[in-house]
Amino acid sequence: MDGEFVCESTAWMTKRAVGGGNLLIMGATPEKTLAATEAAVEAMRAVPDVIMPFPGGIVRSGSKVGSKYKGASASTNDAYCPTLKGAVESALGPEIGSVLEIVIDGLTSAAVADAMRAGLAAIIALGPERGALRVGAGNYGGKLGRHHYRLKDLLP
Amino acid sequence: MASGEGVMERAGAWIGGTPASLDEAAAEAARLIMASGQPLFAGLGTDVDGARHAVALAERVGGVVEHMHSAPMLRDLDSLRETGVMLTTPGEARVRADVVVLVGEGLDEAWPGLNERLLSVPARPDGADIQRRIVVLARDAPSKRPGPVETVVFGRGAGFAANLAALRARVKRRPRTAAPSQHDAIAELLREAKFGVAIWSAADLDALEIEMVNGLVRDLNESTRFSSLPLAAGGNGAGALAVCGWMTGFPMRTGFGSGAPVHDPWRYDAERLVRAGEADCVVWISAFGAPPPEWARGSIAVALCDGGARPAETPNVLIEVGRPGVDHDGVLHSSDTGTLVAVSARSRSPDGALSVAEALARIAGCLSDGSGEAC
Amino acid sequence: MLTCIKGGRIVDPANKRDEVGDLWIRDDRIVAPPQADVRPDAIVDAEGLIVMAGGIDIHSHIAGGNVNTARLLLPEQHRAHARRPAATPLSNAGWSTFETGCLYAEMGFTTVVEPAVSPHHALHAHLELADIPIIDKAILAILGNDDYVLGLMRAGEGARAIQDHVAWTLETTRALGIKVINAGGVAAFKENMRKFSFDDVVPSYGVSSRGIVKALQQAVHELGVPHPLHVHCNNLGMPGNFKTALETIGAAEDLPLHLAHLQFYGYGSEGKQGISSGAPQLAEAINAAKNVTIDVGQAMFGQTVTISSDVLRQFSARGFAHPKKYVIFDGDSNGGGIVPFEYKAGSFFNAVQFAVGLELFLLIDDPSRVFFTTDHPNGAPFTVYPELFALLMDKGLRAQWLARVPAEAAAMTTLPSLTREYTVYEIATMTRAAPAKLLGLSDRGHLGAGGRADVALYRPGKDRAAMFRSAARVYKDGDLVVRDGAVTHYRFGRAINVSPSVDAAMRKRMEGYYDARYGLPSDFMAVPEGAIPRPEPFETIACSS
Amino acid sequence: MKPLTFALRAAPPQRLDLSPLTPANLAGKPMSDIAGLELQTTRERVMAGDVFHIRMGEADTVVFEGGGERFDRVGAQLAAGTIMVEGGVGVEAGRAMRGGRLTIRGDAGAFAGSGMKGGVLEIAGSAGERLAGPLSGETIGMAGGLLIVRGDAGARAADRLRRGVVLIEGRAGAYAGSRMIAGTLAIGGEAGDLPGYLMGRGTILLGGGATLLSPTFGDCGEHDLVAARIIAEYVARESAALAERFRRRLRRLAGDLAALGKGEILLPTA
Repeated sequence: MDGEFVCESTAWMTKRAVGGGNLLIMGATPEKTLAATEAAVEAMRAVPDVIMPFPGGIVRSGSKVGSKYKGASASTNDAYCPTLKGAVESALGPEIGSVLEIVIDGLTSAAVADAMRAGLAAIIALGPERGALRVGAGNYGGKLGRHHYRLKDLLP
Repeated sequence: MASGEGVMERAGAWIGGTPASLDEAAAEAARLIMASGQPLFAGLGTDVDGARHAVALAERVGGVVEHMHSAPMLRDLDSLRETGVMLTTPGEARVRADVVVLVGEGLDEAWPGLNERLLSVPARPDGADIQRRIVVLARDAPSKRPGPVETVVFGRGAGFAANLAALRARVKRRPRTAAPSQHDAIAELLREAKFGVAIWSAADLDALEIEMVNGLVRDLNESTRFSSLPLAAGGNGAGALAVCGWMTGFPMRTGFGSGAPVHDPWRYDAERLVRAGEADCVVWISAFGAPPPEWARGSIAVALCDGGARPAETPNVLIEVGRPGVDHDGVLHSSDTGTLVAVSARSRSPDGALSVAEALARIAGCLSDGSGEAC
Repeated sequence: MLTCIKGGRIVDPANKRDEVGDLWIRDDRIVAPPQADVRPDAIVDAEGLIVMAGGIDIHSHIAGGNVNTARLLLPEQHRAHARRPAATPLSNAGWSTFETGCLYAEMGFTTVVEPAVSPHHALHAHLELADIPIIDKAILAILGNDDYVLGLMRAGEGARAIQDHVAWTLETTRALGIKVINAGGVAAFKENMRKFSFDDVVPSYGVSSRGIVKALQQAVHELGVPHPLHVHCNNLGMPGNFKTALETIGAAEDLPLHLAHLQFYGYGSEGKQGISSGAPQLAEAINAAKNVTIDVGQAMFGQTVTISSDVLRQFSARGFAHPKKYVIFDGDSNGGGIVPFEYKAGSFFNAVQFAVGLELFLLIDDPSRVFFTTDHPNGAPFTVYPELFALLMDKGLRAQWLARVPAEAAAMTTLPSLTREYTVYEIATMTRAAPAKLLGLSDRGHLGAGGRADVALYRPGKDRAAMFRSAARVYKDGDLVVRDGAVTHYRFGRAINVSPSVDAAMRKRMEGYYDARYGLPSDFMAVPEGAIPRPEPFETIACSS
Repeated sequence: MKPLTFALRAAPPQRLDLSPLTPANLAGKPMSDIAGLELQTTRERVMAGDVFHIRMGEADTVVFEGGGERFDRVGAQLAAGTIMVEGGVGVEAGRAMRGGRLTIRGDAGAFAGSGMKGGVLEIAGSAGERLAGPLSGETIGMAGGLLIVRGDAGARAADRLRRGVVLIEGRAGAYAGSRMIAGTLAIGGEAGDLPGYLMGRGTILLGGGATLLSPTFGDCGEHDLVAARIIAEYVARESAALAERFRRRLRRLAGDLAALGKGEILLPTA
């Protein structure tokens, strides 16, 4: 897969933070989807107390919670995988050709929500012609954690 | 092995169209076989003992054994020997199946008793009546079977294979793509079966269609019980297949040119061998009234045929044989039981009739290679 | 024709003989040494050779529909190499009936029992047996998952009806005895039960496995059939199943019972891998239960194919098929499952299986109650017998084999600590004297006067496997058929069967049953003598009552 | 370096099993031994010297001058070295080959490349049915190597393909890529009915579409696939025309959903 994962080899740790907040940015082509996602990441970097841990803040191959195999805690988020659209019960319509994800870890739940709000604003500002057709987020039926972010509440 | 005494009188035998004694005909047949580079024992429409003698003789002379219905039999067998298959019997289908799926055409030819045995339903083991549901996956026309039957038209040609695939995908609850929605109801019916049986004749299905149905049956067994009943070919094909299996380890289309059996479905296809000029002595065996196919015209050196199966063109040697179960006792595969059963002559002539086994034993007796006897 | 086999070491446990001496054969029988002035027509110098009765294998799947399907399932595994024709027809056709007879004869075996024939397939099995040269053979007919027996039990018809049906089955199928395979479990699988233990109940019939085994055991005993009920228990191959075998042994009470291929029931569930040896517990129970005999069903490493009428078990094993293909056959009674399998020395589970078999051989004290089998071809093909004899006779050799398996697996068994070594006399007990007695074959398995002249001569040597692989000479019915490990010519033996008297009312009942249920005459499964293409194809032995 | 050459004397009297004539089996043998190698397939004995005029040379390269439909099992079990046939061959060319290169200047019969595990098999003409497929009873077909057909291929090309690459520049018959386990099959021309039937995994590129696609391949839309670009680079070494088709934007169909369903058919878009 694309990119490299770079991080500190040792870091301070807190158990009171929030991990795994996310946005799924869906567009017609990889180019347009990337444009929307990059715009969102740029806006989100201005929000304090959050990081977007993947290279460039963007992850191409998203995962969902759970797997058919006992040993694996995560597996391909097949419902949002554009190249599996015809093989699984897909959440994607024919108009979606690319899906990128932004993962957000924050010190507080409010910081994560702020970052998501900023990202959404940037995506909306870019518009569907040049950027994304849809935005979504996954909490996988609550299995990812207790924090829930409803995108409609975060709209600008 | 039958003794030769009394056989001479009851056999009709001809050399080059001229009546001859059985001894003369057998000797001439043996001479033709020994002079051949690759003798071919084809047709093989005979009882178990006739097939035994044919295999033994083919081994002895380095020839090839083949059956007139090898092609469909090998399609079923290929699926069996390359994947996983679930099989059952005509009896279990009759007494247990709550869902029967009839796949394709030609089932009644392969199992004349199908309607009678399957559509009248005896009680389940616990005494309750079975509410048997019959599903017909037809090529084109709706089914004319008696009673309530659900028919789905799957089409001719590749469309049939495509629909089989679509049905299996629906049984797996895969997302619908181009699959017609009528498959959904059938898929549900199959999934709800307690003991379903799929029945087909390989004469009507290609190898991959058969494999698709076998896969469908396997999938259903993940949650319920389902099995299959591929119907045997005519001409006692299943009996000949069993004999070839225990005598050589292999099915038909096996050659002995190198001294040990070599099974090669492509190379030892009788039609191909004859058309390519590779078999230079065809021994055609047909005791159930099936005439030689078009490709065998004019190429038969030795024919062992019952009255109804004589070749149109005169073979070098013709020996008339009786029909197993009609003119003489024998053992045949039964489509009603799915097993080998002993059959008694129904209309034994006063002298009795020559069997294929007896005729082949006579020919083998004229070989002068001094090797041992298997039969 | 009078032959004197002179100066060999005669090992004849049935007559408690192990001494150098002469053996006299007149035509097809062993005779007492004649007066000193009688001169034999032929003298065979057997000096330095071991002389035994012909070997008897009580449990080897050599013929019938399932075996033939296995042949057809695996063409790639017996694909012939180009060879010149052998001395005897079709003997180099791999896995043919002809090769089977030759390979057994060359090891000095002269009688083999095919232990699992569904009644509806009896004719097919007998036709195949008729094409196995040299050896005598027999079948055991399977009951206990068929609608008729279960129906009788559901209706509470009682012991007499079951006994009549068993007699009818033995006569119709020309069998030597009765086998029950996963009693009730195969019928339950047709109703989608995926597990079945000794006290589980078959749906639609309301009878337990225990009930079926006991009813058939009783019927076979009452009929005076020499061979006791031959039992393939439930839960074959599953960790912890030694308890199932113990339950079955316990249920036998004091009546005779034979447990087949006990190795496959010798598993505990201890240890990290959840598999351990249960052989010590089983051996202890068998040493105490004098009414019980067992055969081992030894597993050896290598590619084989499992052929069993335990359809439920084989269905469960389909995921382990190697290569990936299988046939599961829901038959009219038991049907069958054919699953190719490779036993690997590096596999923890397979290593425990290998050890459990040897433990049973070595921990059961009385060699006349433990029988020598690999459950051919389920544990291994019968052609590994010579290697297995060598393993039983040589603890050093066992240590070499154990070194090939995972040490943690060996540690889950007692095999590394066992020092017993079988003697030639014990081997002869296990493969000659005892099986003849178990099957009721009074003129086989011994070298006393009146015995059938089935005799094997072995050339002893350091390599015991080589000795048992290639008999120096083998006589079948007094006819010399093997010389220096090679078959010289064919003769065809017979199928041995019992024929208890059959109640006329049961015949009538069976006609009505087959007509009503299958719309068929009840004789469709008959085995008429005329249908078998050999002269005098059968030999009937007496029941004791 | 002069190759070891077998020049056909006349059309053979029977099918021949040419599997003994591989570099490994011929190396170091004198002419008389080579001439005595048995090739017959019927009860009549035929030896190499009866059929061929043999010209000695380095056995690392074996050349057949003249070929024909009865030349069976050429290059079977080939492990290293080169075999060149200046003509056509019969069945099972390159059967179970593991390495080296087998080149056939003419057409090949059925089961060419059957069960091959390595090496390169190139057929300049067309191939018969079951290209690279397993023989009866076997559960896997070709398991490695590269197979190139410049012409057309018959029915069920790449049946049960497990690993390796099969390139067909021309058309393919019905059921191309049937029961594929994995691996890559690329077809330049039009494929017959139902490509990929019963496939579990693997990639089929249909450069020229197919006469009928199974409804059990789900449309996953058009994509620029990184993996296809990597395949294109590999394919380009043997077939520029096929490589060009992998470089296009591709429509991805997932299937066979009737079976395991983790395979794909790729269709170039306009």
